[in-house]
Amino acid sequence: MVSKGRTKLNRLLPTCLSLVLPAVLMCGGITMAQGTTPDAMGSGVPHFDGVQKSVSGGIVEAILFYIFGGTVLAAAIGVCVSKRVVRMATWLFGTLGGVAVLYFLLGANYLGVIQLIVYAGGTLILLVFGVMLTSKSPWVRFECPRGEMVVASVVSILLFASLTTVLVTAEWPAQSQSADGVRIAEFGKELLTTYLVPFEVASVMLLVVMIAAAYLARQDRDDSEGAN
Amino acid sequence: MRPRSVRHQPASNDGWVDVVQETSLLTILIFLPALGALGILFAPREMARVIALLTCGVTFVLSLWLIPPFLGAGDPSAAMDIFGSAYGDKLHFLQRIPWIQGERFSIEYFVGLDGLNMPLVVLTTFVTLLACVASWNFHTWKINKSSKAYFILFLMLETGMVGVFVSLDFFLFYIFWEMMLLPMYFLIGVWGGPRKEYAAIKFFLFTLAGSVLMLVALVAMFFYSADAVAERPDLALSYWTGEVLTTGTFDIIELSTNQAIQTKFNDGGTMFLGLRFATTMFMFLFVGFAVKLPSFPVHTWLPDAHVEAPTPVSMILAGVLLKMGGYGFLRLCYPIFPAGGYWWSAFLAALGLVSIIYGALCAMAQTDFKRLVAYSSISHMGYVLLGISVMSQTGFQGAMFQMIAHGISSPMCFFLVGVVYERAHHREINRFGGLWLTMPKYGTMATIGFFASLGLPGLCGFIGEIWVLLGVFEARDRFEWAVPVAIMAAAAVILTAGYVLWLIQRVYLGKEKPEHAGFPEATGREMSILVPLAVLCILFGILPKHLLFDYVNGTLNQIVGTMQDVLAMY
Amino acid sequence: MPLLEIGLMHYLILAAAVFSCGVFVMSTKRNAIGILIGIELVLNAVNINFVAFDRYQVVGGCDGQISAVFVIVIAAAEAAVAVAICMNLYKNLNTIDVDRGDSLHG
Amino acid sequence: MAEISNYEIYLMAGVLIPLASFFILMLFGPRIGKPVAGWLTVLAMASSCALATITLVGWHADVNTPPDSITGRTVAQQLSIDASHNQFHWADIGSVPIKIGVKLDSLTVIMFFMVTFIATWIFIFSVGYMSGHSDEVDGKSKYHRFFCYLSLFGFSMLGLVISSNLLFLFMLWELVGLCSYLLIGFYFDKKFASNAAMKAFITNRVGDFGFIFGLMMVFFFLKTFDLDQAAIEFGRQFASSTGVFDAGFAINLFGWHVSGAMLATMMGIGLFCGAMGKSAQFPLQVWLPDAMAGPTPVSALIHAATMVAAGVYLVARIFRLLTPEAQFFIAVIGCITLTAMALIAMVQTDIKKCLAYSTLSQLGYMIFGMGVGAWTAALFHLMLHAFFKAMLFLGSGQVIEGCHHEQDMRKMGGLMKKMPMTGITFLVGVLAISGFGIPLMNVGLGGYFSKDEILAVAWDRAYMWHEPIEHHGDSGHGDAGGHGDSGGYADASGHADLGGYGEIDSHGSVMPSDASASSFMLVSDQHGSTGHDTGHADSGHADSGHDDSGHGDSLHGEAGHASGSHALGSVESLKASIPPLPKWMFWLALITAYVTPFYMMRCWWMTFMGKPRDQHVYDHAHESPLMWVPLVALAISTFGASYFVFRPMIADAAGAATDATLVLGLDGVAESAETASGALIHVHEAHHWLAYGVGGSWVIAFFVAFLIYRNGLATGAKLKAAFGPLATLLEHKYYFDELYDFLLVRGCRLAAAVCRAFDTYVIDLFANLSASIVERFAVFSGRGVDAHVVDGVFNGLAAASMDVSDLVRSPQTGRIRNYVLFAAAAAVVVVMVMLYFDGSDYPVVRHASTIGASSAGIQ
Repeated sequence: MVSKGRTKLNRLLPTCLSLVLPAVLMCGGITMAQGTTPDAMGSGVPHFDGVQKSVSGGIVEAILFYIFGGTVLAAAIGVCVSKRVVRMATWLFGTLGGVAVLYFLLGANYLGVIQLIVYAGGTLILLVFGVMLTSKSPWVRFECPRGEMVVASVVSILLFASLTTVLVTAEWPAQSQSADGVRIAEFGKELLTTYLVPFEVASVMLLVVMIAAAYLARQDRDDSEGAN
Repeated sequence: MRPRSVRHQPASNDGWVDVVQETSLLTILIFLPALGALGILFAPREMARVIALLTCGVTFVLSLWLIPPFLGAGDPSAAMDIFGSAYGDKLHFLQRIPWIQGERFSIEYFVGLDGLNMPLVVLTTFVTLLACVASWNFHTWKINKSSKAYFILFLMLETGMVGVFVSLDFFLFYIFWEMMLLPMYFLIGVWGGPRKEYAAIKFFLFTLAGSVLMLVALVAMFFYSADAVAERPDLALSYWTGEVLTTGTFDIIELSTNQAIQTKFNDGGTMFLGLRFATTMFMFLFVGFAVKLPSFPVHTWLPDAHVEAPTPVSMILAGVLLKMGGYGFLRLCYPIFPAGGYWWSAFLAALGLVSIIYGALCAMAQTDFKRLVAYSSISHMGYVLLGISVMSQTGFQGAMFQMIAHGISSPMCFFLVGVVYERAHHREINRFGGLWLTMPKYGTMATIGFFASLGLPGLCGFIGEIWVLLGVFEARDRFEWAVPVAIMAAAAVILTAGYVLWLIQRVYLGKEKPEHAGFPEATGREMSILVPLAVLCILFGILPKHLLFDYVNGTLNQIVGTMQDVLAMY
Repeated sequence: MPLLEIGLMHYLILAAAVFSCGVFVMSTKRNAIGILIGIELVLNAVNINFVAFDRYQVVGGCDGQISAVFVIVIAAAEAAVAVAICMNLYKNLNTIDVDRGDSLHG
Repeated sequence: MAEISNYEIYLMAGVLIPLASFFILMLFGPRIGKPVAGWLTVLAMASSCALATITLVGWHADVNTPPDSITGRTVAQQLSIDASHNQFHWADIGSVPIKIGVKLDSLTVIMFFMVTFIATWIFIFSVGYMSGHSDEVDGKSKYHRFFCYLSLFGFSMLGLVISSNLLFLFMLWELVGLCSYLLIGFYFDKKFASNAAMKAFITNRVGDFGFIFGLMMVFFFLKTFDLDQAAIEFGRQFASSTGVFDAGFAINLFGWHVSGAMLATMMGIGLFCGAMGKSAQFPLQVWLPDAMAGPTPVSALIHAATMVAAGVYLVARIFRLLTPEAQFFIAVIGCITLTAMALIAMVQTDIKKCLAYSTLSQLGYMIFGMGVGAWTAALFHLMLHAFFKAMLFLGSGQVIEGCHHEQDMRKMGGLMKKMPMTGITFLVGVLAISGFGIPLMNVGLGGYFSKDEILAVAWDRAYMWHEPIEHHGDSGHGDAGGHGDSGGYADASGHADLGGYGEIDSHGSVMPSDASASSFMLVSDQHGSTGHDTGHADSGHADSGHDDSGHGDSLHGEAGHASGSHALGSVESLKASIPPLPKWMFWLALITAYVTPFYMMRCWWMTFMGKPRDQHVYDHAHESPLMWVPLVALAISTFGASYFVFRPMIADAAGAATDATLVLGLDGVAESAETASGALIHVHEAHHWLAYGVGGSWVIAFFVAFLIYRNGLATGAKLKAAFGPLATLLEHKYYFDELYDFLLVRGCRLAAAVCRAFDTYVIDLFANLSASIVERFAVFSGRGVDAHVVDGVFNGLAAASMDVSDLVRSPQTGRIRNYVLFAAAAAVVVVMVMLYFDGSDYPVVRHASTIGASSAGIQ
């Protein structure tokens, strides 16, 4: 990968993003509209029968899967090959979006939404902020030794290969699918009954993290002079 | 909603055992010292020893409450019930709380008391209290850094020791076992003598090496016990909840009384890495306990640890820690793997015999006062091993008594050494002499202590020895080697008398040395440690039944009974 | 593995690929934030697996999705802390090169 | 529990009062102060003595009551049986309960009285003795400590006497040894005293090793430590052809197969080893002469009168557990001791050492008597010896004290003028030990009777043994006494036990009451061995016993009869299989009877008569009333003992035998024993020539001693020179000290050094090996290990872990990404390995299918 190709890629990136993002949103909208049934509408909770149908043999789902799966993979590889942090972050955004669409495809609508909001909206922004705050320039790059690059790629490929082998050779039981997609209401109920404790723990943890992050990131501690 | 999958049948409410709680006295006993340690952490430095002493005192007084339920055990009908198959009703101070529960395993916080551990717990709290009094002059020690840390570790050690003795869940036992190592390591390594680091690391590595094998046994026993129950579903009725056991267990009582598990463990066909399961596991456990005992080939940590350790730590080391080895044999090795014990019996007896004679001879050759006492400990604990090895009730009784007796006499001896060391700042036996003239009261106490250690009849050391010898001789019906071994062990009484009397002669008798003439008589604090120990030495010597045998006989009886049953099968 | 009938396997292989990419990123980037991005990739791969299993291999309820939610939560929290750590690293070493932060190496 | 009789209370109180005194002195000794502490001890012992006297008198009366018509027992018998029920459950061995209690019988009562009586006088002497001594012991007062030990000794010795349990007896036995140790080493700032104390204790410990061995055997075979029950059980086992003592039973002992009968013998010998230690018999005699390092009252009380006699007492108590072979062994040991030690005594110049060797010799006599079956005679000698030897020692103490701590007789002489009371009482003692008496008139001091009896029995064993039992009935036979003894012998080893056996059989099981009913068995032994005293009366016993069991018309039923005859049959065959006593043993004992008066007279003459050889010593000599009053008291009691106290007591013992045989239902014995109680005097009539021989010995020996020492030491020295090497041998006590020092002390020290070296160097070798292995590792990682790691394998291990960690840490770059890579690579490797080995059966798959199955099932 020479520098010329990289510059080209750099230019392409915003274009790609501008294409991908509306597509993601659109697909999400489509699936939502498809899956909504009258009674579910009545109760105000979306219900996804359509997904069910497409899974059972829909070529539509296949096409959507390949498109967005491809997006995810491509973006992930983009992350791998990028040298600069900002680009990596951008590619990551693509991956996250694609995964969100996959969630929709799988009937996990709530998760899809969360994925977009939390990841794409929150985490990624955070990362970008992190990049900006910690770099003398956002385009800073640290080259990894070439040897390590080679080793890492070999290991990664091998890892992928072995995982795939395992997945393929495993005797999976007959696929059984949930009779219907999980309603968000059910999901919520489950979250607040069975998983109440983890839920609360998670919330406490977030609080702790908030404080911790603030503490860690605060400017000029009193003893920082002494420490340094 | 769909029902959540439940792996074990029939369904129960999240675990196999209910919380059983007779009383939490044992738990209090375990964690009170830890609480005291916490208190010391936040207290000013001068208060550390006060808090430690209070904690030890309260723990000791509380531990006395453990005795009353055993008082009725003297009559034979009652004694038979303790630690039986219906042990659930007969163990005292039971507390059983599910602790770490998984789908396939259950680790419980399971503590309880029977005749085997009750005397040892009381001994532990007692010796710790005395050792705490012995630490009272901490500020005058050569190394007196950080009294807070010292007393915190001291109390943590007590927690660990009591925990080891009362846990009836093997996993819990193992945790306490390891937990007690660390404070000991630091107590020797920080506050010890000139070669403290060496001694501490030696102690630590020896013990750790032993416990690694114990860990293997722990895991193996867990999985094999699961298989056992699966193979014999008709016997799988759990004593406790009426449920079917389909998993392994860490419950020591279950392991040693469940017939299916016993059958599986001791069967000649059960293999572990191509070796017979019972013999292998027995040896794994044995090594761990033999290091603690300590038995002949793995004893070399003891003299070093003792010589370097400060006096109170030596007292605890000799008085309590060594007993854990013997306790482990009686609690784990023999009840669970009687076939293993039978297979190894000649070997163990040989080890015991060698320990007795070898320890005595080594003691005879020492010129360091404390080292001599340490080697005498090896010799005395050899009797424990020898008594246990013949697997008879008399032998077990003797071993048990020997442990308690040694738990009284050896702290006394070590403290006697400590007293003189504080004054002379050396321990060369040949440089002493005539101390009895210098310090008459102390000399009298020393005579009692060392004669108890010698095994003089009428003092505590005798009963254990003679019981062991009788037990070994009696085992002649079962073991060809019993009689010669008993005779040789009996001959060791001469050696014991030899080194003890020679010691007394060199240190206490003879002309008063001018450099020791100014030594002050034993202080009130020192006498307050020596006198109770001396009184106990005498009392245990003349009332063995009422002070010990009444409590332990029932339990030992049961252990021997189950052992015989299993051995009869194979 | 039928190409047009999308099943569990498709998602799993996709996730494996993303996972491998994540590992690659983590093991090649010297930038702390880059490593963080790798972690996000790995977590996403895991999440895909969770949701896919929830869909195709019904074990009960919506456990898979809920696990995924928690993973997202953790990921967010981790990102926050990690970024804060990166900033600290930057403040202390004046760089974000993780190779410089090796003073604890064995 | 039967009602506790007064006697038991008296005896127990008599034991506990000294203990109380011990505690008082131990706690408040220094505050009580100098004279009071001593007198307190005296008071305690005197009250014990008073109790003992009451018991003795009462018991004497009870023994002589007519038997109860219902139970057929006298009051004393009944009390004794009751006493054996009042036992305290002391411990359990395995599941066998060990009970301790008071053994209430004539022997106990007599011994108890003897000990308290002598102890009281010696304590009084001690008060006088210590008042002169305590100050020079050291600056700090040890006065109270001395009396403290004496009290403890009183307690343990008395406890030993009344104990009914062998194990408990052993405990007190050791406690007595401890007191001995403490008192020998009382002047412990002197090296020789502490050495002597240690020597005494360790030598005793060697004996105790045998004792413990015996205890183990007793427990293994008899399953009890109770003296009576053990005897019953022993008799049963011994009589039974299937018992453990049968030839069919064998034990592999160090590769040597020991038959059951042999084991029974070994049991007896083992127990006797304890007695050998305490009574300082032949191979273990070395400690007693050295024990004279202790204060003189201690020598008198412990090392002459009571403790050393405890060995003989023990043999008397375990007599029923001794097989003929064991008795033979005992006889041999006793014979060697009595001769060898008497010879040494001839050359001693230290007054206390001389007396010590005399004590050894006399103890040898007692043991010899026990061994040949002269049970009563040996005990009689024990009692008498206790009195006069205590007196002699006190006399020597008086001399030593008077002569300014001079113990060498060569520097004394002519002291009679300065200390007449001492001289006279000493002479009484000399006469008593020499067997002073006039033959055929039954006039004499104690030794005359007791020693003669022992010799008579020995002669019987040596010359009359193979006469058939039936002949015993012939009272006209001149040697009936001797036969009687052989009957007694048989009785002791087998016959008495037969009684126990019959008892058990007839009642079906060993009920406690039955077992203790046989507690009179011992007394039955007394009777048996008293038999020789009573001549034909005793042979009547043997015959009637035989008849009784033969006809089965006694209180026992058929079962008793059957077993009885069986047992008796085995006794007969036993007797037939035992060789008689070798004749040399009898002759040695007889010759020694001539040696004893010689050295005693030599001792007295050198000390009290002739001209003063050291003017300084002579000038200093004096005596004080506090010290000679006890001497006189004991001297009088030596006379009194001979004529008025011990004779009736022996009669009591014989009378008690009547009781015992009644319990056993042996009517004939009862009749014969009744005659026995009045017929003691006849013993010497049955031994005309022996009476001349022994009775005349003192005349000749005294005369010889007078000839040699009348003109000072010159003649003695010449004689010694004439004997040359023999004298040297005797002066060096046969080189036993040197031998033991070389073999045992050096041997032990060598073994100890070897062990220590093993601990330090062999384990070091192991450590060195490990260390060198570790070094190879170290080279690999580029770091050298200290090449001189020699102190333990675990040093090496620690170093090894360091090096290994160096090796391991090289990948630990501290770079996160590398770690990730390692983890991933490891995962790949794991998966690949699993795939390689078994693609279809790795757990991932199995697990997945399990999940599927269970979920399918639920659906």
